Amino acid sequence: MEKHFLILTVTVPLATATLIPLLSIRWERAGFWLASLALLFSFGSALILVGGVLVDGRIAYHVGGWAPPWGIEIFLDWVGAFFLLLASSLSLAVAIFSRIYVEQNLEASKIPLFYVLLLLLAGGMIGFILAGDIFNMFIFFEIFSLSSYALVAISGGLESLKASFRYLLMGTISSLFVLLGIGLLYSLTGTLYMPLLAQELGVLPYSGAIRAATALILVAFGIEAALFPLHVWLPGAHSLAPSPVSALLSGLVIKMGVYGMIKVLFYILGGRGSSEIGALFSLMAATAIIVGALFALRENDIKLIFAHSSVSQIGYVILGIYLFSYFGLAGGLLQVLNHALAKSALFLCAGVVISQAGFRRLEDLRGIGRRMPFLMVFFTIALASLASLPFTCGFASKYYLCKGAIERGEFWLAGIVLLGSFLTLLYCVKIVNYIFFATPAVGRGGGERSYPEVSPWMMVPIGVLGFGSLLVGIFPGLSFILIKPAVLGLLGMVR
Amino acid sequence: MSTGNFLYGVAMLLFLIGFYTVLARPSLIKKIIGINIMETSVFLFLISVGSRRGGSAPIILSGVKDYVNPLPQVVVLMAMVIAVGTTALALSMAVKIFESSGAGERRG
Amino acid sequence: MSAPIFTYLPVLLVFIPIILGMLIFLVQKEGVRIFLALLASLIGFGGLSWMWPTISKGLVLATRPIFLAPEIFLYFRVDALGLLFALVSALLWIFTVIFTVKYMEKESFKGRFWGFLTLAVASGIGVTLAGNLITLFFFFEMLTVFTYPLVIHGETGAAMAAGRKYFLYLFVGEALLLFSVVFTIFLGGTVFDKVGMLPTTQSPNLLRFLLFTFVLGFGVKAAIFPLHRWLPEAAIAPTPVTALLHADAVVNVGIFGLIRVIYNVFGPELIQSLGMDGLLIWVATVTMIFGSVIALRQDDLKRRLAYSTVAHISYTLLGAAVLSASGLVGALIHLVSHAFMKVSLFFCAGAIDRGTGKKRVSELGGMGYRQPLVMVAFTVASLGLIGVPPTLGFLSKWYLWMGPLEAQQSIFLGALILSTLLCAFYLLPITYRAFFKHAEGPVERQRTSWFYLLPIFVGAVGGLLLGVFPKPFLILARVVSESFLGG
Amino acid sequence: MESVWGSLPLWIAVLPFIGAIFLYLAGQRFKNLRGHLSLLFVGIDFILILSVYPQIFREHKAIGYISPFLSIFQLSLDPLSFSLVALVSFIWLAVSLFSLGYMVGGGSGEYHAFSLVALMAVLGIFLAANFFTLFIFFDILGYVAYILIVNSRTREALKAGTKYLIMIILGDLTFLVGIFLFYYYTGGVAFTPALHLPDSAKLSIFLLMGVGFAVKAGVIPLHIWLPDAHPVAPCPASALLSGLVIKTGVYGIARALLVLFGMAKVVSVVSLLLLCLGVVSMLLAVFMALLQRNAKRMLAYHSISQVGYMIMGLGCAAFLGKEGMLALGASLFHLFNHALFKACLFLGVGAIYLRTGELDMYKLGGLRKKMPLTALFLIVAACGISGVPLFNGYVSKALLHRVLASLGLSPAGQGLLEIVFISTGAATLCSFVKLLRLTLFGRIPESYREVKEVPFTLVFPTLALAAVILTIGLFPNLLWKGLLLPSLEYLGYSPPVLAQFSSVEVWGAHDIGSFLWVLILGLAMYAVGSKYKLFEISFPQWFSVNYWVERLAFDLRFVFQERRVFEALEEIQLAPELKYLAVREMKFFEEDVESVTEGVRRLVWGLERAIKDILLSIKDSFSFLKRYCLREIWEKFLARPADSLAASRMSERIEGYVVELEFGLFLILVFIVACLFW
Amino acid sequence: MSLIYFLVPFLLVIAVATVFTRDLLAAVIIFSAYSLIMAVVWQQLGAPVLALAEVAIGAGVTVVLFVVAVCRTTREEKV
Repeated sequence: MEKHFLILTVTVPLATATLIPLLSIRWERAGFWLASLALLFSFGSALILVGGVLVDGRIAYHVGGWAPPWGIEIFLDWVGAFFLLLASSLSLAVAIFSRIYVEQNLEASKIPLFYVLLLLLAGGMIGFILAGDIFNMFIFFEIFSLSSYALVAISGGLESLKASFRYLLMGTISSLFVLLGIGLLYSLTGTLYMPLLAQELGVLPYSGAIRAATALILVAFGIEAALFPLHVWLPGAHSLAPSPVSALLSGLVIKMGVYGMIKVLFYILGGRGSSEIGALFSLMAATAIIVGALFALRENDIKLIFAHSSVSQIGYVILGIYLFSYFGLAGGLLQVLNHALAKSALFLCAGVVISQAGFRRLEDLRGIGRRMPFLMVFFTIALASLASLPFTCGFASKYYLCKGAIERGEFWLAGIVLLGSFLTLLYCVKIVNYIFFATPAVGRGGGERSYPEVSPWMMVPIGVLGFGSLLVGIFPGLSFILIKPAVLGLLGMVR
Repeated sequence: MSTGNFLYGVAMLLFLIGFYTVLARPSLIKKIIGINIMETSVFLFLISVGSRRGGSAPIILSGVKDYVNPLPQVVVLMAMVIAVGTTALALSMAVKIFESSGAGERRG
Repeated sequence: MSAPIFTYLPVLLVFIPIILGMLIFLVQKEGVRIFLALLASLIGFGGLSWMWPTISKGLVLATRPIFLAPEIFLYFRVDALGLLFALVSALLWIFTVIFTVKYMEKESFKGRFWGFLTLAVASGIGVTLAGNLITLFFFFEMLTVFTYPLVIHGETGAAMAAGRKYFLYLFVGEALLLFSVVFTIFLGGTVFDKVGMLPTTQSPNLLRFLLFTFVLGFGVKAAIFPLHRWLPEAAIAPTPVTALLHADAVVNVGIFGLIRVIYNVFGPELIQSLGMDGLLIWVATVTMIFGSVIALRQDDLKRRLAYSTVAHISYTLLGAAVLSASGLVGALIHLVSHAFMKVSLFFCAGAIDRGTGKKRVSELGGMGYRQPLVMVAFTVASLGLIGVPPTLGFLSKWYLWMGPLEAQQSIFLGALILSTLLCAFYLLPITYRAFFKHAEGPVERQRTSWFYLLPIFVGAVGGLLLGVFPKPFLILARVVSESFLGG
Repeated sequence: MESVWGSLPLWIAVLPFIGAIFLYLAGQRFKNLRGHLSLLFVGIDFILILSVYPQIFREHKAIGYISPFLSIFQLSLDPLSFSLVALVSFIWLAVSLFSLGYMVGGGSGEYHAFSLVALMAVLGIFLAANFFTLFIFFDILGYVAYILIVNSRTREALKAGTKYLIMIILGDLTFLVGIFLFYYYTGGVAFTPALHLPDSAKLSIFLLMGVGFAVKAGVIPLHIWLPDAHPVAPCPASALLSGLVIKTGVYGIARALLVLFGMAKVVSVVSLLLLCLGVVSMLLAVFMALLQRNAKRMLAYHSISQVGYMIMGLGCAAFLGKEGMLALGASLFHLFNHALFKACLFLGVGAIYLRTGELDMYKLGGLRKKMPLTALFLIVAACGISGVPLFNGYVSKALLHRVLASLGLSPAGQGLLEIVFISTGAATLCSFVKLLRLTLFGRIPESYREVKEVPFTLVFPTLALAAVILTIGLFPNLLWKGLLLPSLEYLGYSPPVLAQFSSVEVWGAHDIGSFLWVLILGLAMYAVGSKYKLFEISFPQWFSVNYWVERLAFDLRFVFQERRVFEALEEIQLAPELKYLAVREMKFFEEDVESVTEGVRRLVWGLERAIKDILLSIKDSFSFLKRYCLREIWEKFLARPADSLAASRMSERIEGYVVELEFGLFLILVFIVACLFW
Repeated sequence: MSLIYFLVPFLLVIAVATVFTRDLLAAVIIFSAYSLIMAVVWQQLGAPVLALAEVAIGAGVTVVLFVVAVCRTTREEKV
């Protein structure tokens, strides 16, 4: 029974997306309610599916009843379950948050479009996670990429349009790379179904063609994941998109690049050539960690800081993956969780501030902690998690990354991890200083600025993310229910 | 030299031409044209992967034993649809950018 | 004593004050805040002194580990070393609270101040009671984080600059520390249940590197020489905070970590076989001399005292690093005496500042007539710090001097003596000015509040009394040295 | 009952302290009664001490006290400490009485309270049963004496006090190191003989402890604080300082000697060093005294000189070993005597100062008619110190002279010692003739026509002291048999030796003869000196040890204060760069390169500055050497002193010297060479 | 198949021409020619369905879109 949820959890959001324009002609709020319901459904089914994975380890569904290699298979295993849970829950939270935000910040005519795109984004990502062959991966990749370009541009400002266009160019190039890589792989093996592909490739010698295909796909996913030299699209896109979209982009979409990398490296290549790939990519990741944090330090716009910080944080994830060791992978996955929760909470908080108070520069944030104490407490929790203070998830992930690096004898990588977390701490403290330890900014009238009440529709998702962050932070062991078998499974694929 | 390998080379050349356009030409429209050139080159590549010397189209006819591989063609078809979507989106953005800035040119 | 409570006492002792500290943020009434802060400190001290009879027999109180994630677990294990440090912190905590009541009376954001003060000392105690490296690191970093808002409490430009420096130094140190912690766990040790947890078969250079990062990591907090700059800068913070930094928790905890590293992580034999004890001793010596010499040149009273801390803390390091029984006992006792005296001195500085607005040594002429009791306590505490006989400072110096001799490194005895001499030269002029120089303006006798005088006298007279009755701490120190160096 | 008895030493020591607290509390209201209260407590203590006499001497029993709290804190009341304690309390009583009339007005409360604390410290030192306890009281005494010295808060007083404090801290520290080594080697601190130690250990311990004691006793190379500090204190305080406080140092040296070397014959560096230092102190200080104008300063130098006698006696005792009983006894005897007559002298001078407000001897005169009683007792005390027969100084000096004769050195060494001894005595006599001649005799200046005798409370103490001086001078065996012999016996000298000196006999022809020599030489010296104004010679500054010490201190201060090397080192921190990196606007590719170069530039600049500073200071020290050693020696030795003084840059930088003559170091060398003959 | 060898150089030349034509409308028209030739190539490679689709989509829809876009913006490409 639960197998059917596999296909439903993808198709329901996608199908609902088509319904929304129709219904919203008569019903203003159709977009919100439908999107929320669809995402609630996929969240629920994701829970059921994760339950199934906990029992069976891997569940698969053959579309139309055709078994591979002729039919299309979608499947879920431990790694997928981890990402699926994140994707469905975060999209739900963002959808709920968007209700008020969108009404305040978008033209009414664009609201249904927003939810359509949101659903396409969520459905695309879920499909990407579940896809069993690489061509389906590509299709879903395109779906969610396209909707994210559109979402970035949706507010219609010149800057966001430009940022979105840049994102589009990079994204299209990346998807073409993926396609090229798929073509190469297909030319070598004659199949697109991942297990078969892996099998066929395993027989072949590790030739230049395989290398080229791998490189193409990895670079493409690197662009999507905003790995250091390829990250140029990210700061603009993430900072200029509407805040809930930024939350989703930073929290999830760039993780999809990582997920793609995991798929290619482990599911397809089975860890082949890991040393040379690892050396190159960990160097890039290390640079990303430092450079991203340094860029974040120099920025003054709160969303730009977070955007640059995403570059840095995703560096940790990628570093963890390319360490190819238990602790490295565990740290990487934990960092995915940490960053997803923390960064989306941060962007949502920033969204509240921007929509309620109308500014985003750090100077204007002075003393806001005394006006919006609860919001800012969650904000600070998320920052602490980002900065890997003790009793946060960030600490555990940095710990494991460090451990992984030391295990492989790469002390300098451990040093980079710690230096990066130090720099992260610096910009977090910079923000906290402005929020809590500065005299409040003066409004137009000369008195202190006043802030309207924050709607519970906004507070609840933030609160849930904040508490989730706190819970996972204090007991990072909880997430190991999924992470540990996931990592062991991945390592089991290494030949 | 087989047709396949020859076409691979052509596809790469076209890809590079497209890539150059995207990177170097300032006009947004030109960039989008560049993307299209890249896309078609990738499609060319995929099709030439599937094609076989002397093979005929993957339509079942009596007496024909040697078909080209249909799978890449399916792939290309879907990718082509997506490509049109992308192009449309990009063009609409280009128009918007032009309208809101007063110039369709953008450096970088 | 009922067994279960006693077994989980360390956990409760750390977390109840932390919870109380968090409650303070929610409370609006000043009276309730003070009550909560005082309650936290009393609970801390009460619980710790309840443990004293057990621990002073050489027993150890360990709780069950609380696993947070694989390899990351909270584990509390109270031994004599931890209890000694914790007792000092907790005892001085009570009086810091009393002092703060009056001192911060007219300040703003008091809720924040009380809350972070409580949290900071509680995490300081957490460090001392920690039973493994991860727990130690957790509370160590929390201490830094919670102290930061206290340092920048004034929110002025200077305070922010000081806070920035504090942050930069301490967190670089903590990054290094995390590295060494992970490395140590990788090499297979985490719990402080034996002397020397590292395998001796590792390559010596690797171990040397590890020790080096450890020393840098803890050394920032212990303000050893090239890393000491944050400490004097942080003297700009309110007086209770400087007391916290210098005597109550922060610096002490740094040196505590170093002692743990020297004895629990590496063990004396390994350190000696690596040939690194010399390095530690030299670091301590250089810090000692430099701290004292720089202190001589300071005109700002609090900065002078701060540099004096730099010097005095490395006495402790020296004592611990010579790897001899007397040296270790001396180090621990010196830490106690320094804490008492320095708290008293800083409180005196605070009381003078609040009473007359004088902050510089050169302005202190005639202060002995304005605030006689304060200056008398100041003098007593200075003499205690110099190590004049009936005080605890003398006792500690006695043992400390024994250390290098036992370790056959008599040259460092000279450094100790020189530093003592310099200590006299930078502290006594203050007394001299206060009592023997006339003030420029009119001199009026000022009434000093009992909220100030009580903690000040507790520090000074406490140091004096402990010199006569050193048993509570001396026994603990002996137990420590027996457990680490085998009697 | 037994426990009360056992804690008697503690009560003796602590009673003054209780008195001080009482004084502080009561004195807030009854300002005029403070002196009386102080007197009361000293009196009670004196009586308490005297009441123990039968217990100690008849039953021949020491009373020990061990603190129940701190077992290392031990006191004992044995014959030796009893003798010293009795002396202390007696003189303190007299001085307290004197200060009742002398110390009135501002600062008197402080004086009375802290003189009581000082009494506790001195008593504690003499009662201490181990080095630790000794050190505690020693240290307290050091700090309390400071307060007595700076009582007037004048510029000179504060300056002298600072110098005193620095010396005392140095001395205490070295003493502490000595104790510490002692503890390290023996595992205890008690006064039990530790003869089994290795020689090098003994020597180093003795030297370290000795430096501490010598600072307090004012032995010559370490005496620099004394001539400054004693004169600036109030007269009663000077009397206490000179009469008693410096004796603690002598006592300490004796203790250390006995503990470390016991009765063994110590023909080593130790005895020789003590001998040399004693002799040099005797001789140099007395010549310094001759050159003074200020009466109290002159007396202070005499204190150094007289301490030299005692140190010399100790050296002889060490030299002679078991047979050295007489030497030790003579030293102790001289200690007693000096305490008495020096207190008397200071009180007398104090009385004069009280009436005239003048200490410069050359501006006084003819006071014998105006203040007859004071004059009389001054003369008695002066006779005592000059060693005139029938006065107490004669007895101890004669004994010391005998000891010297029994040393058995080579003829050259013996002769040298003889010459030094005689000439010191002569110079002492000469300087007191000068003092008395200038103050009591001659023409009375106009401004002092109206001077009256001081009231009885001020005369009585001098009377009492003078009476004791005379009594001891006439009946030396009273003191010898009553106090000193039992003490020596208690210290463990063997009965045959004790029997040999069961009574002192000082009226031999040899003793009288040497006194005659002293008399003749002294008068001749006075005649020549006053005729050719030799007493008013001023030597160049750089002759003085004091000058060099202050010069060094000045240079050190210069280094510390002038933002030199240390400042530069402080600048080389990386913090500004990191701050720059982290907090300011961070334009990564542009500004950071700049900031890194800036950091490197700063580092280089800091290093450069540090190196430059070090080089500069080296250069400074060379030019200093050139300027102040070579050139000044050249100019000052040949040019007339006054001109070169005015020309010297030093006189601009350091002022307020009274020029001293201290070519001690040369003489020590000469003397050691001479003594090595035998 | 040999037709391919004839068409391919042409394809390349047209692609280059598209890139370097300043007039955007001209570039778009040249691009449509490019698409048509590409369609022929695909047909030669045994993918007639794709060729048809390319004619419809690449040379049809896309070019229309481009023309509209060029009309609403500008014909000049400023270098």
